[in-house]
Amino acid sequence: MSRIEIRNLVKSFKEDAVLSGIDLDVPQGSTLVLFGPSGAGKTVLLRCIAGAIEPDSGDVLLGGASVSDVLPEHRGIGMAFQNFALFPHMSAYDNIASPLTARKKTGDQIRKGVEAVARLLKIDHVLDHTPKALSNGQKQRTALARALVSEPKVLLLDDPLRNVDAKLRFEMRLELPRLLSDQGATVIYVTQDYREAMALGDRIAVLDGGHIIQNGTPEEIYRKPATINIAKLFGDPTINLLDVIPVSDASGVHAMLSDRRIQLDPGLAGYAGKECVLGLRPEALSFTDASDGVPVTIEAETPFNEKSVTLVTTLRKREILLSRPSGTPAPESGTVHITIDPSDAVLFDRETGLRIDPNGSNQAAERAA
Amino acid sequence: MHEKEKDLISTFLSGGMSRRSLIKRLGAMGLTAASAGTLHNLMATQALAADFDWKKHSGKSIKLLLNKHPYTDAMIANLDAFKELTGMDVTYDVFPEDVYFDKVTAALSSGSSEYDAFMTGAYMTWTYGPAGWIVDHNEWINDPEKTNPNYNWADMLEGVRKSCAWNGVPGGELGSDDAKQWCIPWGYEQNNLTFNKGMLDKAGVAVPTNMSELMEAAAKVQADTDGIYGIGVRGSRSWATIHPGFLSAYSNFGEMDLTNDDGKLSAAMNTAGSKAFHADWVKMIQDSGAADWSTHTWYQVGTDLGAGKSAMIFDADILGYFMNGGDNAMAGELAYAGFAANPEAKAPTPNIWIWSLAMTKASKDLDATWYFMQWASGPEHALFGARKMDFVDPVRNSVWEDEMFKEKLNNGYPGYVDMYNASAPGASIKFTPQPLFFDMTTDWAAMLQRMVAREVPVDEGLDQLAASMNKQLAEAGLR
Amino acid sequence: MSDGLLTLQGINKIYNETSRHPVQAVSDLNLTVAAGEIVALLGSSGCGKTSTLRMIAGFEAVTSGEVLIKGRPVHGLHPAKRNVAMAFEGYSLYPPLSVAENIAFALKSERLDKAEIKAKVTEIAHLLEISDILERSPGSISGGQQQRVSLARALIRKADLHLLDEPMGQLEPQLRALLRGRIKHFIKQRGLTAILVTHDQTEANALADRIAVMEGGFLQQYDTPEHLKDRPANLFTGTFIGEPPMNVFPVQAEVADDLIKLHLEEGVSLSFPAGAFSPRLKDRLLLEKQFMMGVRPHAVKITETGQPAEVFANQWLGDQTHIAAYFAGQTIVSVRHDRARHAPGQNIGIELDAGDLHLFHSDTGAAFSHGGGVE
Amino acid sequence: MSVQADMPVMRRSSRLSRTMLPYLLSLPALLVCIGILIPFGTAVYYSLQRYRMSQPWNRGMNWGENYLNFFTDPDFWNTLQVSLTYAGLTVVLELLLGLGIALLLQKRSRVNNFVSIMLLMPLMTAPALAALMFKLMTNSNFGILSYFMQLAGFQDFRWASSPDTALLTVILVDVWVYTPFIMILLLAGLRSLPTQPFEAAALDGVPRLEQFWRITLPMLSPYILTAALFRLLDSIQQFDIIYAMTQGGPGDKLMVFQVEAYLNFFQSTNVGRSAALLMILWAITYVLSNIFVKNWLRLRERARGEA
Amino acid sequence: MDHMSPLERILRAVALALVVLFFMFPIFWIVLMSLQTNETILRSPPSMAFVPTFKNYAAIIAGRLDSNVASMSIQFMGNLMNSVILSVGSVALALVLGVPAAYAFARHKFKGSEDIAFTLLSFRFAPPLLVLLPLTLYFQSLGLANTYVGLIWVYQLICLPLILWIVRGYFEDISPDIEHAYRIAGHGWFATFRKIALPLAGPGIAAAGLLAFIFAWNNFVFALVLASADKQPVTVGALAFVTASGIQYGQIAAAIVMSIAPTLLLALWAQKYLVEGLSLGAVKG
Repeated sequence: MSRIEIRNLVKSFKEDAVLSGIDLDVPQGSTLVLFGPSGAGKTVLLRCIAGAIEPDSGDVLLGGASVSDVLPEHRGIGMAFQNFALFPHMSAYDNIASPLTARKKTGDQIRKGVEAVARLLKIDHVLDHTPKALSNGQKQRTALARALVSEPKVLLLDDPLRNVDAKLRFEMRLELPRLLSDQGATVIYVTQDYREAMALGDRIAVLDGGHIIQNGTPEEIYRKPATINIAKLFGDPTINLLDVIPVSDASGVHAMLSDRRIQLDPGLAGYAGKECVLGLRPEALSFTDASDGVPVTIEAETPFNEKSVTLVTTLRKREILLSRPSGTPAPESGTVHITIDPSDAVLFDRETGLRIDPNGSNQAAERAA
Repeated sequence: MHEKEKDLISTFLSGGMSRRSLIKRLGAMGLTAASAGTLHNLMATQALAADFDWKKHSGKSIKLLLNKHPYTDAMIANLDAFKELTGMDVTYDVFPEDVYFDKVTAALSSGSSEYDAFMTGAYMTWTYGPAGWIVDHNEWINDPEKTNPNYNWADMLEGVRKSCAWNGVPGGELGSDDAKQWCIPWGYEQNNLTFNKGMLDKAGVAVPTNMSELMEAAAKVQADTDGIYGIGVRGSRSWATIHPGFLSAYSNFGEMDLTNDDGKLSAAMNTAGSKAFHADWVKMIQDSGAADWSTHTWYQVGTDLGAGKSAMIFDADILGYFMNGGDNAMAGELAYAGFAANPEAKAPTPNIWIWSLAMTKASKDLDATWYFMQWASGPEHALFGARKMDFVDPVRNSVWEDEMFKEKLNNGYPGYVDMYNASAPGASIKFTPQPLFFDMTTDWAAMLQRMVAREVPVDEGLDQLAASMNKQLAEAGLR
Repeated sequence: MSDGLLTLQGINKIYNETSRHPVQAVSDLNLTVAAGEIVALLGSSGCGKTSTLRMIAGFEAVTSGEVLIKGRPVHGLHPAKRNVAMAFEGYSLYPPLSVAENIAFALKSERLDKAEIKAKVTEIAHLLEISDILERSPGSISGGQQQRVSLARALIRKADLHLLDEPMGQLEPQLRALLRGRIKHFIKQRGLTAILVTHDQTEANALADRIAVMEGGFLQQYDTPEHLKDRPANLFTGTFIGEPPMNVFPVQAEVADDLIKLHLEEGVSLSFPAGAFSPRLKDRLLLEKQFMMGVRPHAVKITETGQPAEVFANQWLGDQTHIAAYFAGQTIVSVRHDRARHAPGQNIGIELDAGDLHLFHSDTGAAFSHGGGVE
Repeated sequence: MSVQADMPVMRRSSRLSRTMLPYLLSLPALLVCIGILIPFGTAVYYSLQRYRMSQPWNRGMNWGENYLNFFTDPDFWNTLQVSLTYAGLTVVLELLLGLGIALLLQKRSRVNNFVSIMLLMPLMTAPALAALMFKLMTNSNFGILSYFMQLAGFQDFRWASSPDTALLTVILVDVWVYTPFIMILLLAGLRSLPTQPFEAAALDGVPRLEQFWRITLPMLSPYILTAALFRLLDSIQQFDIIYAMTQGGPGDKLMVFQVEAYLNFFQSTNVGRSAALLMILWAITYVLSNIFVKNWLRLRERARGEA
Repeated sequence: MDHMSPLERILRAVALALVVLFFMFPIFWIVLMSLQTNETILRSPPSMAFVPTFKNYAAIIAGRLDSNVASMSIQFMGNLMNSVILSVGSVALALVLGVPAAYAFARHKFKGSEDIAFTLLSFRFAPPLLVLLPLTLYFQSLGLANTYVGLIWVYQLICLPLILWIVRGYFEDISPDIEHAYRIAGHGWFATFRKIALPLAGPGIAAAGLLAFIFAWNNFVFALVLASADKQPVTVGALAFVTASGIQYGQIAAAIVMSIAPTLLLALWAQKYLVEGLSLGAVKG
């Protein structure tokens, strides 16, 4: 009923193709996070869905019906803009009330609706302020309240937490899923923060260069990134990427690191001898006392609040980052050994940057071809 | 109109009351002398109305395009009389002279029927007539059905009347038998000397009687009096600079603007005589003219004289008249002299400016308009204007013979009538009528400016001017 | 440290002093920066950190107090005379000049020859990964690139003090991590002194030797990153530093001989053996009665046996899991480094160690205990 | 809650009506302006005719003859030269003066704001009336400026009456009226420049002159060009001031395009020549404004550092 | 912080004083003249010592010019009224026509919009006489000659391009997202235009209107060519004081003062908008 489908959507501005054939399907009541670097076209896609921009071709279906002939005001969408897009000459109250006035609600209904959503978002005390008098966090919540107040079945949230300070952002990140599921809305949520994407998305669609390069659950994105780029976009510190050439022999498939074998999935045998990139998440590496680990030298340690990041170098002076929870023991310096969990290792084709799927089907290779 | 006032005036007309006491009594009723005059005239006009159906166009309305001028004021002051007489309504637009003729051109060229009649100079009709914007008034003058018996066309000064008639042939003689009467004379001006008696006396200068005396006198009086200049003449970059003093003096030497060789016109301002005259004229301005001569129009010329900033002017006599009255600093100090620039000349031959009235061809009701025309240029209104208002230099003989008018002039403006009489016989338009009149005179004025500014020597300038003129005449098919 | 390179003495800054609504941006700020030190001014927007920086640079006059650079008061001294370099947060580049010219323009006053300038520009451009855009115009490059050019322009100068205003706010996360290390190395290697203004505690942690935490115009704490984390001076610093933020609960203490009970709201109490707290703290608790208890999310343990809580969010971020639960009438957040499977609605137990508790005055917010000891 | 009631029936609108909207909105303005194109067309037609109203019998198409005649017509070249000189001088003078004043007033202070408001006053004076004012002030009898000149030792300074100083005088009026326009424009430009680059330059000890030439001026250049164009196009078409002061004299010293065309129309009633003159003027302004628009975009990019 | 040297401070003050003197003096002098009689004006050398008189203003307001010989009626107050009618009328019309068009140009980059916008602006730069002279003929046949309507239409030559250009810039400055937000909230385009775009562009519209008003008020040539006496504005009306009975300098001065006073007051009152309009209108593209 309020499922969002996007069919082969294309949009260019002058010569530049911003969206080149987007297909998306967001089931009713679920949240899709649209993730990508700035300029990837996320915002344009949202505007196409909302009707603020007309796509060059392709179709948007809401609840199964095409809306290409429906004006924005008739699409029944709630949208929160990244830059808030509050009406500067109206109070927060009037801002939030605007979808209700458009729906010709009575004064009483409007008041109740606005106050309810304002309470929920903890802005009931600033309803008579104009946007200018609101803090960024309040503006953001006002914009969100405006999107939510008419209880739309389709919600488009464009990086709504971007301009909010860290503490509030964290709190909102915790609260939002509950709010959205209470509304039962189908949500497309745009963000550039991978943590937000993973925390909030039922699925994440990674948009880059006008294409959706991966659409999967947070787990799939994180553990099986379709490309090197996606792997780099998720995770902090960034995934370690090491040039390797896998070897396949009787003992299985492996890659060499600091003269030690890193066991790889046997399904990767086909890539033996080819130039690949090995991706190792910093948190998937750990120090070990066992001397069969990979020998490395500790270069520097940076303590963060919840974790410590250690920079080590291999025998060939390749830099690797390790991350471990704060307070867990670790050697101070010198040459130490680390272990690698093979199940956390991902292998990419160096030439195409695509992930190599060990389970045969090898979509990556096919797509590259 | 109130009965009481009518009664008073009837009493006056019948000789039962002196003029002074009439005005006094009317004043007590809240009327000014001018409006009292209007009443008087109205009664007089009514007395004459018997022979003609003045009410024929009653209820109609006409509109006039007028220049801001004392003649206009005089007419407007008397307009109620016309309305009363005819039952017609008259509305009007008055424009300042700076833009007046441009407005006329704009209105006429656009074929506007808004204005039924307008004020014009005779020169302008040389454009308007051939362009087909105005009518030949003979058609009405000569129609007894349309013109009241007292109109007395013959009463018009002949030179003036003829100057308003042209056959439309470039170079054709003004007032010829085949001429069309393009406009009806209304009031005119001769160009003569007006001078500041006190200043001339103080400098021991006699009233100049010819060009060289004028130059000398101007220089002398300028040198002897602080903060003044000797002679005021116009100098703006306009046709209006050429036609007053300048052309009057020029033609007194027998010089011409153009020569007419069997319908082919040629420039004549580069003859030896013309060059000599120009040299004198330029020198006079350089030596004794206004510092800002090249922006001087007739009102600066007049104002300076009135304010005691100049000793003499060689311009319209009526300008001297106005400056001698009112709250002008020099009111009462000015005197007049007819002026013949050429020592050989027997008498002054001033070029004249004729404020005339003309009917617009596009007018929707020319017959009705003619009612206004004959009234406005008729003897009664002329007399009213002359006696009561500042309608000096009237165009009718009968007015000049009016004792009351002459008395008024002689009392307030001694010497004016003499000056007038001296120059009137030779007064006429000295220009050759032709369609390039404004091109020629404007270029002429611009060339004078350059010569006065010593940008170009006189001979060379005149040769250039003549050559340019001839070229333009040729381009316009007149040469 | 009176021999510091930069000393701020009792600095106050009031904007619109004469108007009806004066705004006090900085209040009684005392701060010393030693030569060769990197100090971060950390705080949220409007905390006064940028005002402070601008007063040091000479763009703003101090309302009262004294700024000393190398022991010399600089009041009334033109910015150019202070020998200070600055990287600006926003669009501080000279739009008409190319990137290379922008960087070299800063050297105008140093009168270097062309080759020397070129070498310096090349070096700094390489360091900040902007070698490829040296001939471009400022408007045609991204915000992140502009910021690096601004940074290059500041770092290339030989100055007593380098002021860096949010120098990396616009950079992509990966680049930010890379450059942090390089910049720190560059500064340290040349023995430069730098003041960094930032709202990002990760950046402050990574770069600074000491961090001055500011809020509401007041200096909240000026300390090393470790101390800020382990020994926050007050509730503000405690909750401001640390990601996710510290969990805070109002608490009443009940001190017995062998047992100390901390009563939270909604009937939740935590019991600790008396030995877990120092005797002095125990005495203190007898006095304090009502106070605030803070515990960092990393120290919140989820067990079967702890105090009851109900999970309402479980967010997995790849390398860690944030679990939020209703606990004692509040939200408590626990960070796990594995992928925890506690589903929303699930009941869990919360356990806290005495050694992880930070105790604050409920009125002043000042900390009086960290990990069972007394400040 | 029923599913149907939940989802509003989406009203459909035709694509056509949406794409037509901008045209509909701009249509009334366009119609009014198209009305203006008709007389423009008439002017083109007249310019191709031998047409003098006082000689209606001579009227007829002469195609480009009016234009061809200009080549051998010293009056035309004079007009062109006077117009360009006038426009060039006023624009340069007003730009320099306006920029200087704007720099003086750049800092926001009570005095500066007050002065900049005061300077609006000449701009609020109609040029025709300003000309009249200066005519009074330069009157040789009582004009205060003439008096000042006398005090300064120029006994006989004739202002607009002398060919030597006429141009200077009308330029003075133009400068008086329009410098504030440029000043305000450049002041707004200066004040809208970002402050940080200048702070950076101050901090880095960049000399002020160097700052001005290499940063301020380039950043201001779109404003300068705009101001210059507006003034150039207006001043090449100057009419009010010159007509009110000297009607193009003395001699042909100030015979600029529009005055010449006006006199040609109203005094000589030479409609063909008048229209051709105006067409040439129009062509000049059109070319100038086109050059401007192209360069303006380029300059703006450079000033913003986008090129 | 201010770091100017005392010498620089003094030089700047002197320069500023000269600037003020140059630009203020003519207005000051005209005001003085307007308070004098011809007699004191014509004194030489000029002097500032005189007994101020309001005679000139009285004469103008009363519409009677009592001079030397005769008294004549003048329509200066009528001219003033005409100026008001023409300026207000044309600005109002230009706003009604121009604001929606400006909105269309700002919001919809439709085919040919740039060309149309430029063409409209270029009217601002076309020689006015080029259009005016032929217009005299058309106005006659259209019955627009000597009507306020006709003049107001021609005044669009100055007002409309200005308003289009400035207001368009303002609309472009409003983030389209704000309008999108309102539409997505469920409001139609017209409601959005009325409730969002118009109020937000308000200052720009005010600035443009003000500027257009001033240009309209100061216009000289349109009415001069096209209108008859009873429709002339003050700029032409001020010429009427030159009479055969002498030039009434004091009255000319008073007329000038009275004709520039309304725009001056308006400008001073709304200078904030005006300055904004001047700068934005010209610089925005």
